[in-house]
Amino acid sequence: MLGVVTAVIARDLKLAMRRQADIVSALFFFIIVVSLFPLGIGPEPDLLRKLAPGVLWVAALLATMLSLPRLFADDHRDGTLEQLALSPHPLGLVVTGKVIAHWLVSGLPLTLIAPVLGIQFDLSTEALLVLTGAILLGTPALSGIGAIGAALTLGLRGGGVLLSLLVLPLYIPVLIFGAGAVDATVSGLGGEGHLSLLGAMTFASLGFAPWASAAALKIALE
Amino acid sequence: MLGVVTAVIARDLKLAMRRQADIVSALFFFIIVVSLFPLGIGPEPDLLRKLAPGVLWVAALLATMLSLPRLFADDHRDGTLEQLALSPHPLGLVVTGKVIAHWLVSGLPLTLIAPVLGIQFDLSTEALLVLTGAILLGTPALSGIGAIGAALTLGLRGGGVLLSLLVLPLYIPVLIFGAGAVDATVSGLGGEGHLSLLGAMTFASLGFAPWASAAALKIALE
Amino acid sequence: MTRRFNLYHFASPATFYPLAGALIPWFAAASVLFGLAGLYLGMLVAPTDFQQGEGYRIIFIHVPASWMSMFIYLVMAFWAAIGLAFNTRLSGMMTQALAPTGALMAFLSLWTGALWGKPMWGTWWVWDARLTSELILLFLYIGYMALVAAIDDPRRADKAGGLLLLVGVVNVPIIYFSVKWWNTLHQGSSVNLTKSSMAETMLWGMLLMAMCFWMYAIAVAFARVRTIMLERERHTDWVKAILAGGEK
Amino acid sequence: MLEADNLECVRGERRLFAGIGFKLGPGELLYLKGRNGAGKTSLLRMLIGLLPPEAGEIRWKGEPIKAAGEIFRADLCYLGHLNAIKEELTPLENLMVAARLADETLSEDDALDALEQVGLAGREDLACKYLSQGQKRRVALARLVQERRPLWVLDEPFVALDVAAVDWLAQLISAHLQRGGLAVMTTHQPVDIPAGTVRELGLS
Amino acid sequence: MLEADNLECVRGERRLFAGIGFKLGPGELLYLKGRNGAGKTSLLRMLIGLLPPEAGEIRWKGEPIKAAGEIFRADLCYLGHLNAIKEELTPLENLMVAARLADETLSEDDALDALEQVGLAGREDLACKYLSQGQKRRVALARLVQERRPLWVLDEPFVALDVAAVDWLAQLISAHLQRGGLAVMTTHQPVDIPAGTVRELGLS
Amino acid sequence: MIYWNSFSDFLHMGGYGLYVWGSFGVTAAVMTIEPILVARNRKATLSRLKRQMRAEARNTAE
Ligand code: HEM
Ligand SMILES: Nc1ncnc2c1ncn2[C@@H]1O[C@H](COP(=O)(O)OP(=O)(O)OP(=O)(O)O)[C@@H](O)[C@H]1O
Ligand SMILES: Nc1ncnc2c1ncn2[C@@H]1O[C@H](COP(=O)(O)OP(=O)(O)OP(=O)(O)O)[C@@H](O)[C@H]1O
Ligand SMILES: [Mg+2]
Ligand SMILES: [Mg+2]
Repeated sequence: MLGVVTAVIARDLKLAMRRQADIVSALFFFIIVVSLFPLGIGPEPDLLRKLAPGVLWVAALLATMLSLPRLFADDHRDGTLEQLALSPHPLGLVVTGKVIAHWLVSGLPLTLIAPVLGIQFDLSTEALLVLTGAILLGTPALSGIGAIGAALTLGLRGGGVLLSLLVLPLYIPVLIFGAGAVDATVSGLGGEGHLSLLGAMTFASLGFAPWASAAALKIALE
Repeated sequence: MLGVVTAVIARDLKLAMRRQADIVSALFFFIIVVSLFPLGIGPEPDLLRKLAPGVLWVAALLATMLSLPRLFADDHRDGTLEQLALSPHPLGLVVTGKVIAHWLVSGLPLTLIAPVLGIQFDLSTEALLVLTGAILLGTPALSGIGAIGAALTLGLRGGGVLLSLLVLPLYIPVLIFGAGAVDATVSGLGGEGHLSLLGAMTFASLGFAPWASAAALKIALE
Repeated sequence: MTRRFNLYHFASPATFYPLAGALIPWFAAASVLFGLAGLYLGMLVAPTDFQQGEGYRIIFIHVPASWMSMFIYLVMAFWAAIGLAFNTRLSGMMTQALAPTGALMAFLSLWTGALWGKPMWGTWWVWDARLTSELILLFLYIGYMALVAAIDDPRRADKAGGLLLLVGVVNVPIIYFSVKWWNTLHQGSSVNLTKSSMAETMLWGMLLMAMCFWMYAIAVAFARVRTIMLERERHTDWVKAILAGGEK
Repeated sequence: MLEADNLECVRGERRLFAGIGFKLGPGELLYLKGRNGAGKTSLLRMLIGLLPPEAGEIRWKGEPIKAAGEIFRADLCYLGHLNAIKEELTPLENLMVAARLADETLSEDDALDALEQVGLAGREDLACKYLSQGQKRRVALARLVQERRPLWVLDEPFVALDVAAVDWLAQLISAHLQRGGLAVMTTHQPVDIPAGTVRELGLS
Repeated sequence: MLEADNLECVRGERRLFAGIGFKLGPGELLYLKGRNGAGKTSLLRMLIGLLPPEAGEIRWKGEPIKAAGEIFRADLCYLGHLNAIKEELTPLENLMVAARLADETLSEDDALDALEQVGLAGREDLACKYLSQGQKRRVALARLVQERRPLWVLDEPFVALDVAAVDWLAQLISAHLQRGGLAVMTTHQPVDIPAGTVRELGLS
Repeated sequence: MIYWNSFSDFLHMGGYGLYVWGSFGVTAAVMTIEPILVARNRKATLSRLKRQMRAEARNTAE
């Protein structure tokens, strides 16, 4: 039963490796957006330290979102998605595999680079730890929720922009708790509450999102 | 000679109208991204007022960028681009038409909504005026420069993310002068210098970008 | 075929169309009556609020609009669930008919809230949880309408839109309880079944206005659903009969 | 084995067909005919369960395909207008990945053998995006070489193929039928497939 | 009118062909043959100037096509694997827009007439995305009905067409040749085009 | 019963006139325009469908 999940993960990772640009560029997008802010706002360190969690989270969210349209679109365009839907496995499992692969390619690199960017904003070690933990916990939820949006907008010409319209409102809770965790740590309140809420969201969305996406995909294939 | 430019503009606007979602969603993306920041950063009005020009400009930049991949991709995929390249007009004129249409669909609506969002960030009337003027002057440059990136990445699977990687660094001067104009006004220095630099950039990029894009397109078609 | 017809009798457009047509005038009249009564109480009779002065009178539209914006979304999600579970044609039409009204209610809530915030808090807008989540609700409405508009096949549009509604419905409790969960500028709930902190006339005025908005929403949604039905079912015999009969 | 009753298809506001029904047993080939836009592709997508019919029912081994679900899909092999190959992967990788996702076991030798049969020897390790139209189609067809599922549904399989490849494919389908398989197919090219029973179904 | 000398094509590390040359005059048809992947599409793209040849030269009316540039393109009509139609627009709009961009004058009546000829009467106002594969191809072909440019370059124009449409298109090409036009074409389907001179060029 | 002393007091709303009437005005406008739009849309749809039906009837008659 789980064989198909690993098979899909292996396939998607192989494709990502073949393209390379994918992995590198989601990461660079993240880095560039984060670096744009000091440019647009000015170099005051106090101000920047206050902004850091918000800016990092918004950038993570946008970087994830930018890679969403291609989650199913490539497979749809070349007919592979039909074949996946016709495979003898439940489509939800296939989507689970794709979501995990998406996180490995987009979310994980962000998590790894986040502390480095945090240093640039002069965050304390504790805040850095919480920031990394929050991004680690939160990004899978972003991939999961995003999959629903990607499936709903599949094949529509409005494409990427319609997708962000649908998905961003659903991302907001993750953003609030993610940035909140760091803020709470900085102000000495402790970020555990926020982190456990983030974990719960990720858990729920990974269980629920693949099946909702699968339903949406079937509609798109009609 | 200019007939082809208007013909391309008319065609692209007709397609945009047919899709509708396009126009509305670029706009809403802008609105949503702008609204994300206060969520990530917190509600203090003083802080937000400082951020406003930077946030608005970054959002305008991202909204433009998000609509870039489709500037040539649709025409490429269905073979229309080949036909355009084979038409008896210089390809640069065709691209000029496409860039203008892109601005009408993405940049112009942003300009119109920007003052409303500025109010949410509690900007003064003067700052609002300068902000709107800066966005009006700067967005055509965004469309022009973006076209080069879109042409260079055409048909590459790295797609959207690679595009942003190429284009964002080129957008940075526009960002700096655009946000700088508002900052200068707020701090009483007067934003005219920044604005005229913005105008010069737009002028230069509209003259130069279509021909660079045309060259890139020919390579992509080989 | 016949069995299904009986089962879904009232959900069948052919039965619902005339029913809605007959009910619209009643709901419209009820809306006007409740509105006049509510305005009379709220604007003419109710005394001033000792804290907020006369500005508080915005409450008589702000609160009903806010309630309706959330309530309509819940109703749409309910229809969406029915539609996905039982594959009824009516449910998709109902959600589509309700969405614009819901979006307008969300807009009115934001607009009146902003006009209230300026004199009370000294600013049009703050980014607190209640206000922000109401804004998100507006985005959800717009996202739903954009998604449905982007899909040409009505049946596919119904299914995809329904799915989106069900996913988005988690936001409604967040809006409603946001004042409890986060301490914010925005006022907490003051209507309470056991003990009301409001003056009696104010409370009545507000409830009457809420009824007015509710009836209004039903009337408009019914009117809109009738048009959608004609459009969608134009090849069925009952619509052809109506068209041939030259209905006004 | 495969039965369809009284199928009706509506696209947009147009009724493409209604009252279509057939029965197909082992070793039999169903040949869908009809002009462009008659609804052949739509009918095929109904048969494999991707497009819900407006009315009517499709049964596999006596059970409605919706209910049979995974059992039906495990018996089915579909080849559509689109090739369902990944342009970044090589023909060999494409075959291996497709087999793994379809829950089949395919050794690398078998895969190489299949590619040689479709005339792609020497191109096993070239990314598919560099292949010509006809070569891409051949990669898609290579899946059929090792395929032992009973029901094949093929939408215009001969498109873009040269004469030699057309003959080869006709033989392959014929062998499948002789093994007791079923096949449903459309094509506009006049192709001669040696088979026991060929049923024709015209859509108009 | 169209001459090619000693053309060579290299894709990746593979030399597809070398030393290819021909001369084509008014009223003549050049028929490219070759198995899948032989390089037919690559040769056509060379002829229209989209793919620079590795070696050799192509001339139109005695002038190298690169130098002739816009003059050459004004004499050229190309139909590729892809249909070059916009899925959101209707067939009628597609025709009108294509004509306008190619700097031709086409009245709406002529366009409607062309659509009727390709058998799309009644679908003029349906967005192209709803059309079947063959119907989409027909929209692309409708451009040819009013086309009076001397050089037609057609890459597998018969793909996805039903029998009636194949006949119709063969007639259309034939009429173009009789008017003194030139045509270069590939196809894997055996099609009979009545024409004065048919040259064949085999790539292998 | 009635709380206000004069009509101008009523309009003035204790200094909040702009805000209060701004809210009520926009709400009233929205609630009149929306039904009008719905009715117009209904009329347009009806006449379009009738036209289409007649055209279809003519086509099948031919
Ligand atoms: C744009 C800004 C605003 C938005 C989006 C907004 C949103 C909402 C929502 C959704 C409700 C209904 C939820 C509930 O009943 O608990 C509500 C109720 C209410 N709002 Fe606002 N509001 C805004 C501004 C204001 C302002 C400025 C005030 C007053 C200073 C205010 C006072 C109230 C009151 C008194 C209630 C009724 C609470 C109750 O009795 O249950 N709101 N608002
Ligand atoms: N929304 C719609 N409104 C009207 N007609 C539609 C709509 N969507 C699809 N169609 C029609 O449905 C048919 C689709 O048929 P299908 O693709 O099954 O044809 P086909 O027999 O496979 O044709 P081909 O031989 O060209 O592949 C076309 O005639 C198309 O015009
Ligand atoms: N990078 C590359 N490395 C090696 N070979 C390549 C590369 N790119 C393309 N090719 C080869 O070039 C050929 C492309 O040929 P082309 O598309 O012109 O064929 P064709 O004759 O049109 O075939 P078909 O009949 O299938 O359309 C193929 O054989 C392909 O394998
Ligand atoms: Mg077909
Ligand atoms: Mg070819």
